[in-house]
Amino acid sequence: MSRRQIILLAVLLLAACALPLLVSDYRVFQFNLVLVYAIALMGLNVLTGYNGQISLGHGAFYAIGAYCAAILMDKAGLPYWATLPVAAFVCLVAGFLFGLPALRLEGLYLALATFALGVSLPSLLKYHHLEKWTGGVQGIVIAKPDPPFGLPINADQWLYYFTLLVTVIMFVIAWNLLRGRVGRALVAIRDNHVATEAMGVNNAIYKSLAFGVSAMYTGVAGALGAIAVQYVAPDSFGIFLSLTFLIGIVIGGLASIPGAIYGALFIQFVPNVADEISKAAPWAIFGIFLLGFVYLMPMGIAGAVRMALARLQRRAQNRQRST
Amino acid sequence: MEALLHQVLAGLATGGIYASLALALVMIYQATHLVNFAQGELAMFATYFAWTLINAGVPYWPAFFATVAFAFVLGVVIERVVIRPVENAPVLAVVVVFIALLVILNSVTGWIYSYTIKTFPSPFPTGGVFGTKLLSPHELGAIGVTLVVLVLLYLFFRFTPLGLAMRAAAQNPDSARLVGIRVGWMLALGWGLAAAIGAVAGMMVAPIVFLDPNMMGGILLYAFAAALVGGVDNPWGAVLGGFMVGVLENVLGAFVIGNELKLAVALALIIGVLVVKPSGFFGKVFVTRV
Amino acid sequence: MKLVPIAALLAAALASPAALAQKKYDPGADDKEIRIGNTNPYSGPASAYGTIGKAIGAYFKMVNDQGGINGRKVVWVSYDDGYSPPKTVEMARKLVEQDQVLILFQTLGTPSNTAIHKYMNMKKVPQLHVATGATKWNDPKNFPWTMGWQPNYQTEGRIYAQHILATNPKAKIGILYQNDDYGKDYLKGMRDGLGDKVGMIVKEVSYEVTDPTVDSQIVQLQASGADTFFNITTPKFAAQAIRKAYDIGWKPTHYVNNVSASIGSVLKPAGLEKAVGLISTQYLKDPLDDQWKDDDSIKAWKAFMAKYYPDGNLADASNVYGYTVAQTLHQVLKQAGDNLTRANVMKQAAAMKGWRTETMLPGIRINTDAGDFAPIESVQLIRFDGKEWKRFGQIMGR
Amino acid sequence: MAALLEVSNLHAAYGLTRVLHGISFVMQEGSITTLLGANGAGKTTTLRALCQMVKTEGEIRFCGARIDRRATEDIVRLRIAHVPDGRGTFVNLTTEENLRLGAYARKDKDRAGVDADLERIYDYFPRLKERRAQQAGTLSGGEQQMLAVSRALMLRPKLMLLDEPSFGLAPLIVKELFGILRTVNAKEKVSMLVVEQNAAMALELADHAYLIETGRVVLSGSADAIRRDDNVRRSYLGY
Repeated sequence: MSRRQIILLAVLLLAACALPLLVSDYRVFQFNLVLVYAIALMGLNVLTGYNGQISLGHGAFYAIGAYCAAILMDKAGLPYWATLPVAAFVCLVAGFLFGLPALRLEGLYLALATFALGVSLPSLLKYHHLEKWTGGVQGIVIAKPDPPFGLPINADQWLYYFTLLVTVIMFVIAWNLLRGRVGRALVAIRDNHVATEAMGVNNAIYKSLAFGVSAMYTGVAGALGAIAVQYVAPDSFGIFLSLTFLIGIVIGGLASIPGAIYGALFIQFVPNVADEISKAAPWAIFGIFLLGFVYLMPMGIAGAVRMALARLQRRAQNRQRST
Repeated sequence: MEALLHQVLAGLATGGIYASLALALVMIYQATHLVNFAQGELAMFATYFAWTLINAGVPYWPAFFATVAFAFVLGVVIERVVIRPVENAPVLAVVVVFIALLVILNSVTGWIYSYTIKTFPSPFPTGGVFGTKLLSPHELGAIGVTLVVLVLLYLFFRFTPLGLAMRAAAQNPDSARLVGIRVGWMLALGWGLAAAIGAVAGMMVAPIVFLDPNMMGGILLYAFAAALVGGVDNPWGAVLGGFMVGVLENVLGAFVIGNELKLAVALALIIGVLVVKPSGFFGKVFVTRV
Repeated sequence: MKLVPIAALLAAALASPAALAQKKYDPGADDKEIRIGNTNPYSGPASAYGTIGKAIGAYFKMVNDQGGINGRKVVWVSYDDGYSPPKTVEMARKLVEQDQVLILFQTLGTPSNTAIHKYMNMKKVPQLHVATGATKWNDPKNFPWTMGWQPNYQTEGRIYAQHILATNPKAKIGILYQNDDYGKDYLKGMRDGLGDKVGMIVKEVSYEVTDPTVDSQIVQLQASGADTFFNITTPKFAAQAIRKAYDIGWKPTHYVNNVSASIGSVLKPAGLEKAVGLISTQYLKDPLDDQWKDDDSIKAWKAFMAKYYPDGNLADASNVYGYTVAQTLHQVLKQAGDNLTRANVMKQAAAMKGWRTETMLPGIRINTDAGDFAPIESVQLIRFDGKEWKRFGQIMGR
Repeated sequence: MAALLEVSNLHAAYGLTRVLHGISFVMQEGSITTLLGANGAGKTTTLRALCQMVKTEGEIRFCGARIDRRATEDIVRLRIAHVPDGRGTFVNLTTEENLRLGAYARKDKDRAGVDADLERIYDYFPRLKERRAQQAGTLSGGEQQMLAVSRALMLRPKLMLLDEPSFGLAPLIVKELFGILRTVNAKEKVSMLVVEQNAAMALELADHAYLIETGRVVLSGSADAIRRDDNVRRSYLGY
């Protein structure tokens, strides 16, 4: 990382820390969700953006993470922070296991398999033999954690800071993972799996691992989301959630770490804007936004930002040369 | 035993629904190598067009063919106007465009026509067939129409130069261009044909499930599964896949695992099959020598 | 000469503290307006219900045109939640914390309302007349800021059970239910109502809202040998079930729940001749029912629709529902007078004695008190004769 | 003989990578001309540029008319047939369907005419006739190359662009193929522009040759003259 980037990041982080002190609690809650979605999108990006395996069902892992947190808090009385590692582990395993058969499936077939997972998970959550834990169609209501150590902030602000901390940790891990050997292997598999196989990269392990890690991220996001919303129910995790995640990474920018954040901002705020514009057909407005973004930035917001920066840099260099 | 037969027949009836939409999916896949998520909503939208005509007093069959023509033009226009600009964008960007189309069509239709269900007429007589009341004449007729469309498609692709050109353009666009095929137009035609087939599917489905803007939402997944089970490049497979999914789902739901999880289990089975046989039951496997 | 203005001044000075004492406001209300918040699914798979929010908005537009409520305009702030509970939470918080509404009214859906239940009560903002028939909204002890409106699903289920026990104690009951909170509430009501006779239920089958048809389920029910059919569905599936049962020659005593008793959106699509003999319950007038053709209240409703909600569907009973529930709130706010605090709105809502409006069926009244947060608790049994819903028996419930 | 194809100052690039830096050459009607050069010299790109399958700058004239701003599909309609690098087989179609596609851009594609052409081509390549109903993807490399040439012939071309026709083929098959090309050139008056790695074979076939290095023409002349050039001999012919 260059010095400039480090400074930029520090400024951003500072801004993120200052945010809850400047805006209303409701906005804090919204930005809390943005962080949650950013983690989820980071997860999907590992799988779909970096590794090229399309998932239309990541909402399922988000749901599993959310239910892990809710059940552990509600039934086992675990504190909220202790549910995150459990949710992470459960989703890692679930993702890895789902990734094993998915290894045999390519492209469309994988898309169908994941789509099927996304569609059928809500009915599994409602399944009457699981009702004891999942609360069936009624879902589970959980309590919002209070700030610890007598901090002079309210619950929303505390939860935001907690989520921010988790987000930063998750992103640092992702950044370390993706820029190194593992990241290169994932991209190489995406771009040419025959060649990587020949080069001795174990595609199968990397691909299922990508599935597991991806599910883990999304699961942690689900747990954080459940704690923020204080409620889980099958209706919260319909197939449109999965599609929303996909929209998020495409609009944000595939295979890009900042892209996950741009995408999260998009999926959090643009539907509200659409609703403001038209009560009659909010989805139509949302659809038009989608088209607009894809047309103007086919490589996502991250791609557009990258291009704009490159242009600025080139211009700066030209100026230097001319003077 | 009789109960089983009844479930199989009911499964064939719903399978016919899946088959007709699966056919449209396969169609567009053949032309563009993409699965169009908005296919169901396009079909729904076209069916509303037919409904409007019929309500305005146009007799059924003229309305039917006018709708097929309308859907064809709509498909071509959408390809030219909406899909064209993202031709060179990553596949997932195109998928997002499909989702955008889906929500726009759904929302606009709901806005124009409201979400209350509407009846859609059937061109077939009422009453029972073959002494059983389990398969209505419309359901049987709809299966027949699907098969007719299938045969027409087969003839078109197999025996007309245009059909051949479309297959060539889908398979190898560069080579197709080199023999003078206007690949862009072939894609648009593919969209048009898929939309037209979708319109037929919509008009056959609507009398069974009733016409509403969310009519195709549930069906799309089944059609998607049917198309893949049958082999996504094979129209015959798609139709057979549709019937298989319909029957499987009903029999599982009624006798094996109950209705609650029938979708999940049916899908798991399908995925299981695909894991073992990745190109579907009837998909072709090509060995290309280099 | 100077005495008069001084007297007037004095009078004013004396009167104003009293007047001020009467005018009390919480956020969302002032001398000029009352802000009412709402969430509704305007997008997504449940968007069919979105028309309720639009009808209510149209109603208050009419009220404002006629001078408002006690001279105040009603500002209707309604957001789309797409029937997704997390979105409902976000929107409810926006309404309460940013838009500063006085109350939330008619938020739609059991899961959505469950998601904000705790929050609203913690914030002490009324969650009034929620658009769901779950029983949990009537819990003034634990949730004094939440109140339902429509008859609850369980009670309705119990009423059908009582009717079956009274008319055909040997019935073999087959049940089709939507696999969600709504279907399961009815199912529970029916089971509770049957009590130790619960064995009369020979088959229960469920469907998912994503299922294209319920044909398979109807065939299963017929095969079970049931002679009585309790049809717990939403309109589209109700119509499919009615038609399919008729088409395959299954002729049970057929009960359909109130939500799906609309002539316009269920019976007509299914075919009126196929719906003959259907039994259900009602508490509102059906706009498509012949017997109300010349009814003043339905005429007034039609005039309202034509002027304020011309896009709305006249065959959709949801629009009568929206109109009627909006009238209820209108009454509550009228009663609240100048004391527009949240506590007083709840107090007034819990102090309706025998109130009714003419779009309700004859005999249906709203009764609430501090311990009873269930406004409409009575329904009328009805049977379809091919043209009209014929009322029979007395008003059931309280 | 008139100039069939005139290329002047042709530039082409793939994205930001420039490949051709101002190529100019002329091809006479009825001739077999070959472009020689090492890997990456820009031979394939030149052929692709002629069909406008890459973005170009500069002038291309065919029969006197400019074609450098026209779409690939329209250039094909001028009866320029391209036998692409990698053969461009439609692997899922049958051999005969592949051939019929070759006639797609012809204006005179009445069924009888096309059928007659098919027979004519089967005379040249009897092996294709045996395999007419077979999936083209299952043909051997040599057969696919013959198929590619045949598909081009179905256009009744004025000009054929052949990209590495000998690539990956056994010497015997190359010989057979080149023999047929010569016959076609002589009998049917089809001009040919051949790109070849195998310079010796290409020079045997061609009557005129251009040598390309890093996107520029560095040498031109009759095939015989080129063959005798010392540099060429050392670098490309290897003796």
